Amino acid sequence: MSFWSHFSYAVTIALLIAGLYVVIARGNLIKKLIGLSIFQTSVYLLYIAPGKLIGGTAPIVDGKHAVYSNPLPHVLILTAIVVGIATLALGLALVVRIREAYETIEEDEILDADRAADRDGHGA
Amino acid sequence: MSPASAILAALAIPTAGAVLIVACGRAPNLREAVTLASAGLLLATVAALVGPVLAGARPAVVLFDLLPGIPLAFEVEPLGMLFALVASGLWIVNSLYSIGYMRGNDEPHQTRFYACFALALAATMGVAFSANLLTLFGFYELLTLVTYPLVTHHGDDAARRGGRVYLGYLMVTSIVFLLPAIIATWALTGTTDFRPGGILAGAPLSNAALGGLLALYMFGIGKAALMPVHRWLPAAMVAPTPVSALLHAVAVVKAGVFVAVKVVVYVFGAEMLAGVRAVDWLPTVAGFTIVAASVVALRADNLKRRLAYSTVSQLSYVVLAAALLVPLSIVGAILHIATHAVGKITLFFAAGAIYTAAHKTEVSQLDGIGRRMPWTMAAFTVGALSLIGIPPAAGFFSKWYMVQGTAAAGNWVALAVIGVSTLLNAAYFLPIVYAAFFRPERVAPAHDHGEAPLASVAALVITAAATLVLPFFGSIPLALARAAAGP
Amino acid sequence: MRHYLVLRVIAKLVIPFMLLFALYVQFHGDFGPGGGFQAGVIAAAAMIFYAIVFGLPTARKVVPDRVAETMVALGVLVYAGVGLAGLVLGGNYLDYFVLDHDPVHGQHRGIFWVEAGVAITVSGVMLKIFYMFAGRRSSRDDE
Amino acid sequence: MIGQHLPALVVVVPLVAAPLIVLARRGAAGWAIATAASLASFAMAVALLLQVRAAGVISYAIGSWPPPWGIEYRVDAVNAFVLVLVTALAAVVAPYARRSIAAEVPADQQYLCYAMLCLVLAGLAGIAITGDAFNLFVFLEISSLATYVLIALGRDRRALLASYQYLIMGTIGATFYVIGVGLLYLMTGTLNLADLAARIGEVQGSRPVLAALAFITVGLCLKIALFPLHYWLPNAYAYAPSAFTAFLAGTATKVSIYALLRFYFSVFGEAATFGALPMREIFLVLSIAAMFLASLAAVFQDNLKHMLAYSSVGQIGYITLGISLDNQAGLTGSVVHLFNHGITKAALFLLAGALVFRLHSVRFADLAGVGRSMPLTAAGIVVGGLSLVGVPGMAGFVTKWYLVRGALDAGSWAIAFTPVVSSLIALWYVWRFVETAYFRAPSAAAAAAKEAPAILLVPALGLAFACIYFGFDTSFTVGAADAAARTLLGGAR
Repeated sequence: MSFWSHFSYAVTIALLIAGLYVVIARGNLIKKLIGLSIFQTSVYLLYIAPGKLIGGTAPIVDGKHAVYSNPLPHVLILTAIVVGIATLALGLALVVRIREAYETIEEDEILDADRAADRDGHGA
Repeated sequence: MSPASAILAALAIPTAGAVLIVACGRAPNLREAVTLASAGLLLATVAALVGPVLAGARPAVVLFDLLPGIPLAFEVEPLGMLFALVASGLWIVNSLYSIGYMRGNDEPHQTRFYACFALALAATMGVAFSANLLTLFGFYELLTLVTYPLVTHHGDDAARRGGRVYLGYLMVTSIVFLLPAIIATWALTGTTDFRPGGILAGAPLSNAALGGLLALYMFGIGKAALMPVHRWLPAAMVAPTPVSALLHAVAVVKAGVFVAVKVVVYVFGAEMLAGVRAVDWLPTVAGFTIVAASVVALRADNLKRRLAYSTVSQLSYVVLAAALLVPLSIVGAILHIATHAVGKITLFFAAGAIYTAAHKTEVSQLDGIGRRMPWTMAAFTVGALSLIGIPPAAGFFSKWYMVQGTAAAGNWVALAVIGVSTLLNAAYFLPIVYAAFFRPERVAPAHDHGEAPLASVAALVITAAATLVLPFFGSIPLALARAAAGP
Repeated sequence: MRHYLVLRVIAKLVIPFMLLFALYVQFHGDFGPGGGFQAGVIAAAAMIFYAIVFGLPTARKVVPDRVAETMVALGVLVYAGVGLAGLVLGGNYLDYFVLDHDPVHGQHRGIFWVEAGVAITVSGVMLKIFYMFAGRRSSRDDE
Repeated sequence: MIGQHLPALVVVVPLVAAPLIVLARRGAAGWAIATAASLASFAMAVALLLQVRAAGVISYAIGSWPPPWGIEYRVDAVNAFVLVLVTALAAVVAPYARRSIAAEVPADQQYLCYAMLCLVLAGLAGIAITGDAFNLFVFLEISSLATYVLIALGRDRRALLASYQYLIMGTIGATFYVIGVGLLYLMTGTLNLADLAARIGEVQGSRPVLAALAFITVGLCLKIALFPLHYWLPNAYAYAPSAFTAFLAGTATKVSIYALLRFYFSVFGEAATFGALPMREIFLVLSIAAMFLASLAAVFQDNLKHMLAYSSVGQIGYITLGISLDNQAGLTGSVVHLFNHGITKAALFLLAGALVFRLHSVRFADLAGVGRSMPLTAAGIVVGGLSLVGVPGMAGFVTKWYLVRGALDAGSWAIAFTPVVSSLIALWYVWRFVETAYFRAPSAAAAAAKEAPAILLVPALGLAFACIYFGFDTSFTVGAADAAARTLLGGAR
């Protein structure tokens, strides 16, 4: 159980924490989305890394190879990546519209604007 | 009509009446005719059940399962029979009175008033005939909800505040104490049916737990107005007088003490509780409520408020008598439900008639009013005598059984409480009678007035007469009460 | 960028090959890395490249918004249609084995159509996303 | 022949309806397709429930790949019930949506609204029916992404931020879930839930499995909006188009709770879940916090939809309380509350949508006196509110009955009092509406308003009536919940 045998997990956790930290600590909506993407990336790594065998190859039976990587994690993560892209695209689209509506993408300024609107009685 | 279908009819008649009342909302005369007709029909239906029940039958209807194993079921036993009889009988008189009162005062939303009133009676019938705790609880809550629009009839801020207290007290107590008590009973015994002798007899309960469960029940039944959960009753005085009569005499508080007696007799079982010291707190609390409420009534100048605290006090007579746990006192408790109902409705009718005719609400304004409204004040006197317990008024007889019960139970404190409170009753009622008849009018009224509208006066004369006559025809109530109290 | 002649000429040269490459990736999916996702993205990239060089309005004339949106829906329908075809032919939902006379051919056929559906949807989605972001009136201060 | 394919079709029909609506590009056609699809899936869900009752567990192999290799759809007593709830609410909301969405969403985006509604339905039905942990994640994201879009279609600009916040929180939740599933996959090499349950015994108690339990719990609890993780919910519910809020409030959190129940009781197993980590205590504390703090927050909202949303957070506490009790009566209460709260809240939000339709606002200030101008709507809200309170004869009462019984069976009077005391807070906020609607002088808007049109009222009042009906006839709800609780506690799949 050397450090290097679990190296990929260390990276996974580092990415996970870094991403989550950015999501929580940053008020800028775009930066939050970047953090979210990093966070999701850690999951890709979590799934993919154990599926790789040293010396293994793509799982196409050709008689020359005996050791194959597990293809299932790749399939799963392909799906997860698509989901991630969709989320990111939707998030960015929302940010664009938020900017059009509020002229800012800083969360605290948006909340201030809402509160001000509440005080003036223009809220929903 | 078979007894079983009579039970269902007793529920259906007031409900259908409410629907018809709404349908006839635009024709007031027709609407009132519907009210009176359903009241008459209801009394006839309920009366039809008396014979079989006295003969020892227990007509029952099981409809369908509300929860697995707990059906929506009705069963008529003597206690519920008596309660249903009182409520349905007083509904007729109350309707008559309402017609005079509501028209005389030009009240708004009369259709809503009559419809909710009819629904309240349906709920009362449900409470009276429930065969298990779940059915009972459902109708008990329904009664609270349908009387809420009645209590808040005027729709102004005072009504809203009164309604809040009313709903708050009744819902808080029933949801927080009564419901867990019922579920605990179910969890302990596997049943929620009412059975003579009680269902908790064999349950694995320590004495302390038994006392606790009894406390949950007694304070959970907020409608019984045991102190300190009595505050809703004075608060509900914002309602029009016929509603106060409904609350105090016909349905609501009567449902409270009815449920209290029913729980003691049919859930715990008097014999089972008799030897348990952990339930001794109940007579004490009830006795305290009797005296304390009487003292408050003595100090109240507002007539309806005085009557309200008088009710709080009288209700605890019932609880006290039931808590003595001997058959004689339980007979007294059950009879008192009926006698107090008749007497108190007379008093409220009188208070309402005074308000309708003279627009007076305070006791101190009543000097000499007996000369302008002789019928009303005569009826008031009869009602007061009944509540004090002076023969031949009906109240005397229930008190008589209670006093005998205290002796049988050997509870001299309870006897003293009844004695003191009788004096207090006299102290807060008789000055009104005296002032009304023997003092001259201190200030001339703003307008010259005589009696209230005929319908109102007729109603209060009927109830006053009933108060006097009841003892002579008391065999049916007495037989029912004896049958309920057991040997 | 309309005025950069070099770019325009190169773009016109490269775009057909990009589309061709997309088709190659699409059909090579049976034997090596490739398939609908990648092909769809490459095809959409070709179109986006076109839009960048020749301008959004021109690109919208070539592939109107409506077409992109239709592609999104159509691809999903093709995919779901393969599933339903399996169902109609007596198998379970998404059953490839019953699509042809023997299971191996059936699987080929099923995967082919599924990948086609994926490619159509993915390129449609990519294009639509690009149109929606590029098509918004850009805001005032950071032009 | 169709009968055996129902497990797939109940998901596929709404899934296919979505692209068809996009192709149609017209609001009216979209509405027709969405309504037809949701009615069809409702019919299929009912048929599935009947099949499960008659023949036991149904297993359906997607693509004929036998489980555990392929994706398996598996219907048992628990999820057949959840499926009926989801599709039933869709079938009620879809007819309602036409006028409501026409009033709240710009004409050129209405077809999108219906397409997304179908996708949400497909996603939620998929979560309920799938027997594969990763497939569950995919459906979770399908429904979530469509939900984000729908929330953003709300009229107010705050809908955008609400959608964004939900997107962030929802994605974190889903990712946590998928991390947990990944850890389980690493330890057992399978994703099929039944297979996982069989294989997890060998590695039970190892740290990755415990970590997986923690990740899945937190991830799903974000989706459930269990008390401290509920931040996204009130605004999302308040600013989404009304019809959709009703659907979302009735189903989305419920389906996530189903997923949590599935993992706790079927995959990890009751003993491991509550034995290895102090889950019982955690859920107990959080549930009680939700029941009291969130309900109290509901009292102080100045907007009906916000009030109902906070009430939802509080009501979720009831459901998780039943989970923490971990006995037959408690779990029955939980599962029955999934259904009862689902229909109650959907009815309330539909009626709130009717208010929006006429008054263009649900602020209490604008609702003053609305009981007179819109009597049916206001009466429906009172009925739904009483069901929230748990008045006997209402659906909500059944829940309370079983939760209190569950607490007593667990031997705790203190816990037994929590649901009843918390329902008093519900009474408090419901009565705020009553007093506003019936006792205050009508606002300008309320005085001018007419009763909502029948197409809005019929589905909404139908659900309000269902709140009463299921308070009396509990054989369906309690019967199904009881069977579900038995299945869960039995650990059998």
